[in-house]
Amino acid sequence: MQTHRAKRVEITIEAVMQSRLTEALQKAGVKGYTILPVYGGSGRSGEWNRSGQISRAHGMVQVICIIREERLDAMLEAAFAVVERHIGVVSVVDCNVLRAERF
Amino acid sequence: MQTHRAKRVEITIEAVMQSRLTEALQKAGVKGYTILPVYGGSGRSGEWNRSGQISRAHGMVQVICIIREERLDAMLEAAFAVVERHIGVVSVVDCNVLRAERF
Amino acid sequence: MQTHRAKRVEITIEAVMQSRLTEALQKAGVKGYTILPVYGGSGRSGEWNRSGQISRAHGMVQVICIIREERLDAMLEAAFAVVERHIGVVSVVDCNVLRAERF
Amino acid sequence: MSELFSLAGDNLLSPIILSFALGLFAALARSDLSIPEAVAKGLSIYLLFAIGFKGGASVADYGFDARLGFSLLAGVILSALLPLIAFALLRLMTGLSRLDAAAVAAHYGSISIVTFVAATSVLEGRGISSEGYMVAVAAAMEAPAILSALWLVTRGSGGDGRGMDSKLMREIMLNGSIVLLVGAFVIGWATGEDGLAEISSFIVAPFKGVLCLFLLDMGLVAGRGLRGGSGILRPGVLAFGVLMPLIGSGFGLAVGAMLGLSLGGVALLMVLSASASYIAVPAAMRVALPEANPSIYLTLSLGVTFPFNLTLGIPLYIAIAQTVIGG
Amino acid sequence: MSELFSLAGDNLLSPIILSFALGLFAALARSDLSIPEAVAKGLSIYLLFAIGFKGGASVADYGFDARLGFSLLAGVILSALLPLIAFALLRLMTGLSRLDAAAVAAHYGSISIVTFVAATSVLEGRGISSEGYMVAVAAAMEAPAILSALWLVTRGSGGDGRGMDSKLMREIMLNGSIVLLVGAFVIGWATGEDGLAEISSFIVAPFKGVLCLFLLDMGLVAGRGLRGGSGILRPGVLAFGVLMPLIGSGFGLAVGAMLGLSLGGVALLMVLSASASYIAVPAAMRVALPEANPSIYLTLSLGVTFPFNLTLGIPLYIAIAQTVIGG
Amino acid sequence: MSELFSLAGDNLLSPIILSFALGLFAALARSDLSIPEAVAKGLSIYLLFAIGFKGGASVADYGFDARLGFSLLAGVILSALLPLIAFALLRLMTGLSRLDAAAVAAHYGSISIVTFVAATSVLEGRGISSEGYMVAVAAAMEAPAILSALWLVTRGSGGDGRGMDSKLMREIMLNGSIVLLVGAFVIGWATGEDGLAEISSFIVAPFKGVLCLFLLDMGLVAGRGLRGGSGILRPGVLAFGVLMPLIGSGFGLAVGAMLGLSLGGVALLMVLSASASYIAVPAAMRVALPEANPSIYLTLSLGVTFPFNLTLGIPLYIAIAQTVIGG
Ligand SMILES: Nc1ncnc2c1ncn2[C@@H]1O[C@H](COP(=O)(O)O)[C@@H](O)[C@H]1O
Ligand SMILES: Nc1ncnc2c1ncn2[C@@H]1O[C@H](COP(=O)(O)O)[C@@H](O)[C@H]1O
Ligand SMILES: Nc1ncnc2c1ncn2[C@@H]1O[C@H](COP(=O)(O)O)[C@@H](O)[C@H]1O
Ligand code: NA
Ligand code: NA
Ligand code: NA
Repeated sequence: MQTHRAKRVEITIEAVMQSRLTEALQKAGVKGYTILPVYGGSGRSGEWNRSGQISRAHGMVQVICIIREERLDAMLEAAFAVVERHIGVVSVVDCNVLRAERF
Repeated sequence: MQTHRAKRVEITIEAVMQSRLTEALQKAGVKGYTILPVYGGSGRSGEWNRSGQISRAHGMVQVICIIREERLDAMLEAAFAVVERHIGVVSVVDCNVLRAERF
Repeated sequence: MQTHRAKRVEITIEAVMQSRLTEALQKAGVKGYTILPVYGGSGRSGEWNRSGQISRAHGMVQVICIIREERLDAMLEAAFAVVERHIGVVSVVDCNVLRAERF
Repeated sequence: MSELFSLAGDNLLSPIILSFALGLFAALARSDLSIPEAVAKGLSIYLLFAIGFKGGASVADYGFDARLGFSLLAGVILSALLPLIAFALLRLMTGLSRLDAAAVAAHYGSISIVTFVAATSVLEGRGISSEGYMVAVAAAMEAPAILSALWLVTRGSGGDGRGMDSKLMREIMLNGSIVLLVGAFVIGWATGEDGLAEISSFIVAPFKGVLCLFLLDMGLVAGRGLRGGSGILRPGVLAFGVLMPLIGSGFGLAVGAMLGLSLGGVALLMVLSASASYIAVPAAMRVALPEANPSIYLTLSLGVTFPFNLTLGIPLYIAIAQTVIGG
Repeated sequence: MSELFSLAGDNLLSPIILSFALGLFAALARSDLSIPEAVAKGLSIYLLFAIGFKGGASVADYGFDARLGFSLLAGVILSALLPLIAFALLRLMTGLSRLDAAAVAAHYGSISIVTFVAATSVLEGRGISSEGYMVAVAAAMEAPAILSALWLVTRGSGGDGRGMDSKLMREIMLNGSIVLLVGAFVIGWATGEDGLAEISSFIVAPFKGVLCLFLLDMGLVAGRGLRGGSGILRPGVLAFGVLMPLIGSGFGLAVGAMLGLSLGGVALLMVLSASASYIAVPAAMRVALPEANPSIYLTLSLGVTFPFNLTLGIPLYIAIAQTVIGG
Repeated sequence: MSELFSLAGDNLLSPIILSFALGLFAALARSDLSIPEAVAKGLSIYLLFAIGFKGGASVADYGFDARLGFSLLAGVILSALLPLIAFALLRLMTGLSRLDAAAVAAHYGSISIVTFVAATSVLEGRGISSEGYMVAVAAAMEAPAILSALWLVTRGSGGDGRGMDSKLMREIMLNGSIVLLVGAFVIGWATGEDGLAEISSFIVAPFKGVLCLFLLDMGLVAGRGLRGGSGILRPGVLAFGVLMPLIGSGFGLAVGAMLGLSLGGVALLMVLSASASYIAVPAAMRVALPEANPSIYLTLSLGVTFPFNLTLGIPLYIAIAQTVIGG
């Protein structure tokens, strides 16, 4: 099938920062994203998991954003401005998409 | 370690279409897939998230399918036939897998 | 933006094996990982999903680990030692990350 | 009239309505108050189980009524016909496309079980009894409207194969809320008063409190929907969201009177006819008519008609039923 | 005999059993009715807490019994020995491999707490009291069967290091359901009648209703399992799923009578011996014996033995206990 | 004194405290016992709704008190001032950085609603009544502490723009627990005794039992936190976690006495002042002061101060209030 080159950006970020991140992405012209729940993890700030937690302070989400290559840089700048002072991980992968007109 | 080239296909689709999609994939010879819950997202049809929802009408899932390269096209055709009229995103990434005999 | 090459390893494994896997990863020098809940799936051992389940025997998780290329092999060895006798899938993708000092 | 206002006032000051209002307020003020999806589903399972069981137990208690069969049939017919009226009205009053109009129409033929539950608890509060099998009538009214709406679409498009297939048909008839409601009804019926006594401190005593939390959640969801979808609420669409329940309740009144139902039964049939689905029908529409815009039917059903029925509709329908049926 | 049938009939018509049947029906009919994982876990936490607490409070109330220590010991021995019998029987009756047979055997030595809970509520319904510490016996019977089964496997394979390690050992002994059951038992015991009075409108009054919803969920899960795993239910395997509980209950009867337990206590020990685990043991098997096929032991335990015990087994065991023990 | 010990002893043997201890034990023993996130959130929603509603209904019942306004104001002032004292103390007693000290200080100015709930239920158990509007005071004390702490930081850093913005301000003032608590209070107030009667078998009868399960969860979370964060508990920090609640309660006592609150009201104000937030404040700190180490403030608040207040603090504060206020 006809596919088109694009970038898949995956941002793992604290749940409290989610709305700030997605607002920044939208300002940077991102047209869509998908948010996955994260169950737990580990990093320099230690191990954690979600079970039994009631505070929004715990917990992260994963924001996945498929984007055309030419928009990538603007998007990464916007994302970085939000995650900069926070814990979290940003990774980018080359991908191919169906229905490229959507991105 | 010995790894083998394969494709990682990620299909974000409405939860109501999940069983139709996985049936189509199985008919197209897909041997396995993994389904991730999606917490929320945004796209041309607006922003949404799952909290408090009781209707299956809301909500999407992410179907991840690792597949040999030679089967990719048949699989994408099958997936596309299901997602065609629906909202959702299909992306493909090159990957390497352990235990290639499983795919 | 300045990004750095790395590997994104995705291990889909039974929930009962999660702590054994993450302990092995940490011994192999992995500095961080993120765990996603898995809703359901299908493979050689049949179809399953999480709804209504109360036993840990059912259910899988996805451990995502972003790692420098030079550490990949040690990590895959460690992961493989755990998943070897168990059901589950390991895939590796090339990626680029921000803030490379973290990996 | 003044009595009606005072009844509406009483109704507005019930914990149930105020909980809905709290949810609405929190969502519109963009508070992060939220109820987890799993908890909301758990609450809805509780309500369906409890209302079904109580209905069945009351049928077991008071015995069958020749009217049960006719009532079910009447429910099916109402559910199948109301979408045609809704569709005509929408095409007249609004600029919605055939597709969007049909999707909305399906919602108004079908029913909202929580509106039904709220009405039951208002009736109970006033000491008005009703036929236990109205729960079964509610279940019977869930699905036929969907078929009518799909027929409206296929007729219009010359039948391009879109819409219904056997898999969807099974999904609709066996959707979780119908199965649970009917199943609990049958269990309540089979175990009767004894069964009810065994579990009444679970399904009767805390019922209203659980309903409050559920309505809090519905307020949150409705408020979020209104925030996102308020753009689609042009005057014509908005007016439909209030007019259609009134029309529906009129049909419910007529049919209920013809069937010879009790005052409570007539009021409940009015409520069912007036209410719009927000669980079963939206899911079916996403499968069968994916091009129809979900924010139109969801905002109308949950953001306009549901609060209208909850606050003004229910006391109004009861008052009308009292006037017409007496009692 | 006819009395037995009438008791079984009564039992079959209880809301609890019918809720299980509803879940089973919904799953087999492929309805999308489902209970979220978090809600199912919440229900199971409630049940374990309530049953443990009530057991402890009743021990505090009626005082200790010299038999408590012996009963715990007997439970451990039963749990450790029953897998050997189950294993022999499986090798005889079915074509299962050593590994699969051992994994299944572990389930039948261990216990199903919800079967125990259901039996308690049947006994209560008939006004038959039982030793409060039977809850502790249930907890004591969870784990030993796993060790027996792993011993069967290592013995067979010449001990290839597979199976048990100290981490798994800790996981088994401290698995959530054991800790919660024993912990709640200790809390109930420490706070006694006063503690029970403080929270009885939470853990006593709504208990049966919660059990209904939980059994609805178990019906759904069992039904889905049967749909997927019915292929493995060859006649031999199926027969084992019914025969083994009968054998187990026989051992429970003998041991219970030897211990001098009350009628209710004997019946509960029969139920524990007859029931098969579906929480703790499957998880341990996935870790220790990943090559064993989970759909065999899950389908047998949850799809065959659990419904058998729930519907016919419990009234049968009680009737037998009544005949043997009197009372 | 000996009376105090016996009261503390009674308190320690309540199902509520023992449930917390069970959770703590399970986590420290690394049992896999866990309560799903959605269930824990559901329990907290129930508790906030119930406690708010009951407070409002009691205000409706006993009528307003001139002291309400003053009490709210006093709560705001206490919440704003206590962080300054906490900050000074932390800088004196511990080696924490300005940033970490400010973040911790914010927690101790704000309140822990579950500590408040536990205190309410101890008071009820002893038949000591209190002002219903103390719930509103609790809500008023949630947020001001955050502003004080951010002021401490910006003052120190010369105002680098860090910390507060209008979005965060709205998030804090409209955070879910404040909105639900205040909203339920208003509903309870508006519907009064009648409203309470309608739903009391949901929000009153099972309340204590639900609180047990919630404290079980808090024990699990606290235990996991202690396992991971025990490294940060150097003696100075640990001492602060016990000293600060004592100081806070002293301020609560003085202010409560000045306001002329009842014995129960004074005790509750002491509890509020002594308690440390673990819901609203941590979330605000992650947004505003992400560089502050969360394991310090979470371990202190949930792992040290919360159990201290729950076990020793509450009976102590009540005893002191009784000595000072009489009654
Ligand atoms: N190398 C990594 N791969 C995947 N996820 C990571 C990695 N490092 C950190 N994370 C995630 O980011 C969170 C915060 O990481 P940190 O800032 O290192 O404490 C962790 O809890 C993980 O969920
Ligand atoms: N560019 C994108 N990247 C990731 N997910 C997307 C993207 N666009 C859409 N989605 C997902 O697909 C859903 C429907 O998108 P749409 O059809 O554009 O409304 C959204 O709610 C997102 O969950
Ligand atoms: N090709 C695949 N792509 C993605 N996930 C898979 C694939 N095969 C198996 N899985 C996942 O791994 C689980 C076990 O697979 P299996 O060992 O084949 O039974 C399945 O339930 C899926 O969640
Ligand atoms: Na209707
Ligand atoms: Na057994
Ligand atoms: Na405080």
